[in-house]
Amino acid sequence: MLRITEHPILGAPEKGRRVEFTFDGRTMSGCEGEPVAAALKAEGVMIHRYTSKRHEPRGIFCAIGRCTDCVMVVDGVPNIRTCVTPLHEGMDVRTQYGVTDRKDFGEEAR
Amino acid sequence: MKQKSEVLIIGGGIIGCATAYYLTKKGVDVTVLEGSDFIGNGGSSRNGGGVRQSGRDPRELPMAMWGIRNLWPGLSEELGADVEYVQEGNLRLGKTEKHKEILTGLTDAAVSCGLEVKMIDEDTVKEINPHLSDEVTSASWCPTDGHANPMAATLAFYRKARELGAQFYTGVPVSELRTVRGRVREAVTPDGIFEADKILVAAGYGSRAIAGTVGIDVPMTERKAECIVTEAQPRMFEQMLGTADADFYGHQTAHGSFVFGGMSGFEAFMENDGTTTSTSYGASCTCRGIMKYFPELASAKIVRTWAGWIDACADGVPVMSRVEEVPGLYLACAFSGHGFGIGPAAGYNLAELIADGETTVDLTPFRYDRFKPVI
Amino acid sequence: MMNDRSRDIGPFVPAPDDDMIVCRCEEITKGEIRRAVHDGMYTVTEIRRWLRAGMGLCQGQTCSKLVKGIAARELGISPALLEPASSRAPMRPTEMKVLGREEGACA
Amino acid sequence: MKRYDLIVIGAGPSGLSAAAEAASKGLRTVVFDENERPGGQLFKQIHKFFGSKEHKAKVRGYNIGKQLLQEAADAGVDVVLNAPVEGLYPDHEVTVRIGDSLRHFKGDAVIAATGASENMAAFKGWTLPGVIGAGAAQTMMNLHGIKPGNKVVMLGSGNVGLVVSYQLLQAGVEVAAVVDALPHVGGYGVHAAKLARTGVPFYLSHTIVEAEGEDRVKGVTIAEIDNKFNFIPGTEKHFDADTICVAVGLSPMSQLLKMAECDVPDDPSKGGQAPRVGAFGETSVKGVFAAGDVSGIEEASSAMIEGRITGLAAAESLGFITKQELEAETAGLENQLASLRRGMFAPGNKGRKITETDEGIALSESLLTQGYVADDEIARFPGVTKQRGIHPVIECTQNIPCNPCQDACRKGCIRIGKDITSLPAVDTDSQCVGCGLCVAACSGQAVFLVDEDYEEGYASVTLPYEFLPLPETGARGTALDRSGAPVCEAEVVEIRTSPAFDHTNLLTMKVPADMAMTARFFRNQKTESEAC
Repeated sequence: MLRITEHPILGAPEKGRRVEFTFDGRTMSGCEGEPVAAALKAEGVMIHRYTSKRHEPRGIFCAIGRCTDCVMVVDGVPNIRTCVTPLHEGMDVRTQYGVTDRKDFGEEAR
Repeated sequence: MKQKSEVLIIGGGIIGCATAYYLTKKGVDVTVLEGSDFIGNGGSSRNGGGVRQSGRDPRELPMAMWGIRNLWPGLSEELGADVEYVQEGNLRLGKTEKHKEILTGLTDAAVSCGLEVKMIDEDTVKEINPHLSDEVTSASWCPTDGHANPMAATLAFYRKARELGAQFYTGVPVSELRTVRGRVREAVTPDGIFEADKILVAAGYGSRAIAGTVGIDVPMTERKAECIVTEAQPRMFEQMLGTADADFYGHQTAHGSFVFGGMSGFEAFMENDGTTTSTSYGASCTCRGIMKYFPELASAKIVRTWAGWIDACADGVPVMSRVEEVPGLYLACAFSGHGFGIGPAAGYNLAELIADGETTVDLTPFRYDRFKPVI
Repeated sequence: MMNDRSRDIGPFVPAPDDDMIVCRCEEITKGEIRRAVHDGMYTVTEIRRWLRAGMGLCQGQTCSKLVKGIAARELGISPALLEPASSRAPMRPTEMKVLGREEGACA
Repeated sequence: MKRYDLIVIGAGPSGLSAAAEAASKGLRTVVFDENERPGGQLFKQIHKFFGSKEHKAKVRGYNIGKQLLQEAADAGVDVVLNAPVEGLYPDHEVTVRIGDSLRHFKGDAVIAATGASENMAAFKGWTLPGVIGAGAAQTMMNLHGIKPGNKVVMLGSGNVGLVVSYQLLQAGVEVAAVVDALPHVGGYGVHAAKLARTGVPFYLSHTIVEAEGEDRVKGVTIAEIDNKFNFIPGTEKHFDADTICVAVGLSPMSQLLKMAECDVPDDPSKGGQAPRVGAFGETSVKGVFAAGDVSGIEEASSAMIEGRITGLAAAESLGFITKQELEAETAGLENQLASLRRGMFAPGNKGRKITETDEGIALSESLLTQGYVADDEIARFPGVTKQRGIHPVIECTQNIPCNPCQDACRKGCIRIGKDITSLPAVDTDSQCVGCGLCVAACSGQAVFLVDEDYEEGYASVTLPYEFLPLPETGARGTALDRSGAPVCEAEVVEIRTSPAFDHTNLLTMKVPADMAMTARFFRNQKTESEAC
């Protein structure tokens, strides 16, 4: 369990209401308004994308929207920086392969 | 530093690097001086990557056609580096009747020069590029056009020329040319004088001041041009694009990103402030232009913008010429914003001109002394 | 000194960590960067243009110091002598629709 | 195009300070920040700050952020959040993303207070999910309430690495090791010591060989390095871990200033490319100023003062105050800044190896290489005295700019003197009443109360305790020494909490008398990882 319920300095984190979203089609839940990446982390999801060239996994790295390692396909749009994108009810979050959500890395589309 | 060579090239852009490559390949001893700290730092690394024949001035067309037939297809292999050349055609798009007229005019002129290019209707345009918006009603289509990666191509010429023994010095601006006994012989720099039997000035707009030191003037001016690049996107299309309205041009790169250029209308009124920083509004103008043609790119993110300075010639075509009145001097400048696509061909023919005196493509239309008052 | 592009920097010697990614966005390895230096790319700007190192989504925010360090070591000079690549707008990746929706624009 | 007298880019400590100061002089001022919350890094900083009262010492970072924001609001500053500045152009024009559009603003003056970005270290496997920046760990746990992992190896022993390691412990994350390629701990010794005594081991002259795992971090191998940074074969050590945090320094985030054609040379003493600035923060481009980390990596305390100076300078440049007023008002600030820039961690001492304190006392070698002061070294420092009855023991052994302990003691037991970087000395003539205010006030958690005469055969040790769950009075457990090694049984005899302590609880444990100068941490019997 990675969610902090009570912190010695900060107390209980202030969080939005619980909402459902999907990750690669699986229903998950998180707190409204928290970064999508935080919700995924709390659900144990580490891999956000596979890279274009080497097809290697990547996850959260900077958590502040700079490095863009955590990009995913969100509601059909690729390259969404999940660490700075607030979670909403019903979001469709998908692992990004290269620049698409297709495990063939969009090769067929070439 | 090697201060003496057979040929001295001033300018390390694609023209200078390509000429250096083809000269060294012929066994000529070449030195290249680049004023900035970087190879290919001017228009060579700032353009939209078009390798086009269509839309060109008829005087320039033979050179463009020759280069696309003879050099571009084998260039990656020849230089041992992927220059990302793609020959999937060029669409020049129109949205209005007026645009259609402009496109038809350009097409007719090119056809009369023997280029395979034609006007196509709305449906055919959509067949070639289904992502275009319904606003597009006509286009010219040249299937043998394409695009390449300007930075990779310029640096590949540099790398290969360097490998073959050409000497390159960056950060060495030439302030003056000097003649010795009636022939151009010396180039003055902060690092001393470089000597050569023949000197090619290929320094973009900077060529004007340099040639001016031996009394030669090329009527050209500087115009700012801006580009934008997106993050990598899923593959959409392979063609090179332009428009009748000149509101944008560009293509999707091998990397997946889109490189687009565009205009805001203020380009002719900017003074060169010595920077290549884009304006605060240029990218926005280009984005608006693109989205009218490609609504689905609205969510594509721009990661970078930049600007460059075009050496715009009085009559819109380059100068590639021997300067008879200053023996030993050669000029290659004023490429007017469309030098990249003909860069390899220009380099090839300039090398011939300098080394052999004869060229494969007729360079007469590009003579330095062609400019005459119109009134 | 950096300006002489034929300056002898010795041969390219393969290293065990050449396969290590340095530019995370564009997946450029240490070996590719070292190789590029030996190919005459003596500046960070040229390495960037040649390999795309630092040209990805983060625009070099993560790797620029690393690339500089590797290139400097290969060239046998202090990293401080290597000019870093230029900085360009926009500072953060920005959608076309946002850039295009501009206050005071004609359209 | 909307025009302001002053545009400040970045709502961190320097930006907010600059804006508040300028607005108080009458400048119409706006602050743009790309983040959802103002305060820059302050809002992730849950530790108490060093310094003196004027520098908001012993106030936790996020509270300083709130105070600054209030001050800016009171002065009439517009603070616009979620507003990344995308470009800084000629004529002081900035483009800002606000909502889903791009907006243009002009300022008669512009202050860039854009802060810093994290440096990275590349090693085999560093792209695996689970390798993160230390800032990312801080963001996740302190802003979003999510632990970055369950077991972390920290690379980097500078203040960021040390502070974030401690925060990880506070969030309930296990820290398996702190690793640094340098031969000495880079950050404040007190930050290292508070980690070490909880049992976190330090590996100096070590670095990461490999992040292990197929598709996420499963473990880490480190090894010792020689002085040429080559691994020494046979020195490899393995740790199971799901997270590797990288804290290898910061670089000024000067991209906007570079774009604006300011002169931005590479200056290793400033942490990277920092703008060349004049005495009051003006860059080489007229009307464009820089303050805080972007003009050279320092502490938030310095950034706040720099911000104020720059805000005043902007006011002067636009005729809101006179040159004389500027000089008069900045003189005091310059003095404060100078006092913060003294001591062994002063910018001028960067990279220098210091072997003794200003007082001429040999530094603890053990602190620099192991993270804690060895038992046989501690007695030589002036805060450590032997007295009858209860008294403070101040294990503050380096010259750092900080003095709240002196202010905290109403009985005059603690003396630092005029020079804020002097080591605190305990006055054996004064009468300690055991109030514990000094324990709670010490930002470095280096003050303990020791009573060797607590009970027959037993001593009491009072220590600062910022973990959950808070043990109850009567709880039995193990006392750990400065290195984190268990040394004896201990019983909690008192827990004191108070709003005045600001979440630093005082835990008093009873230990055998001979452990009075050894036992420095308490571990509950039943819980291995306390905060779950």
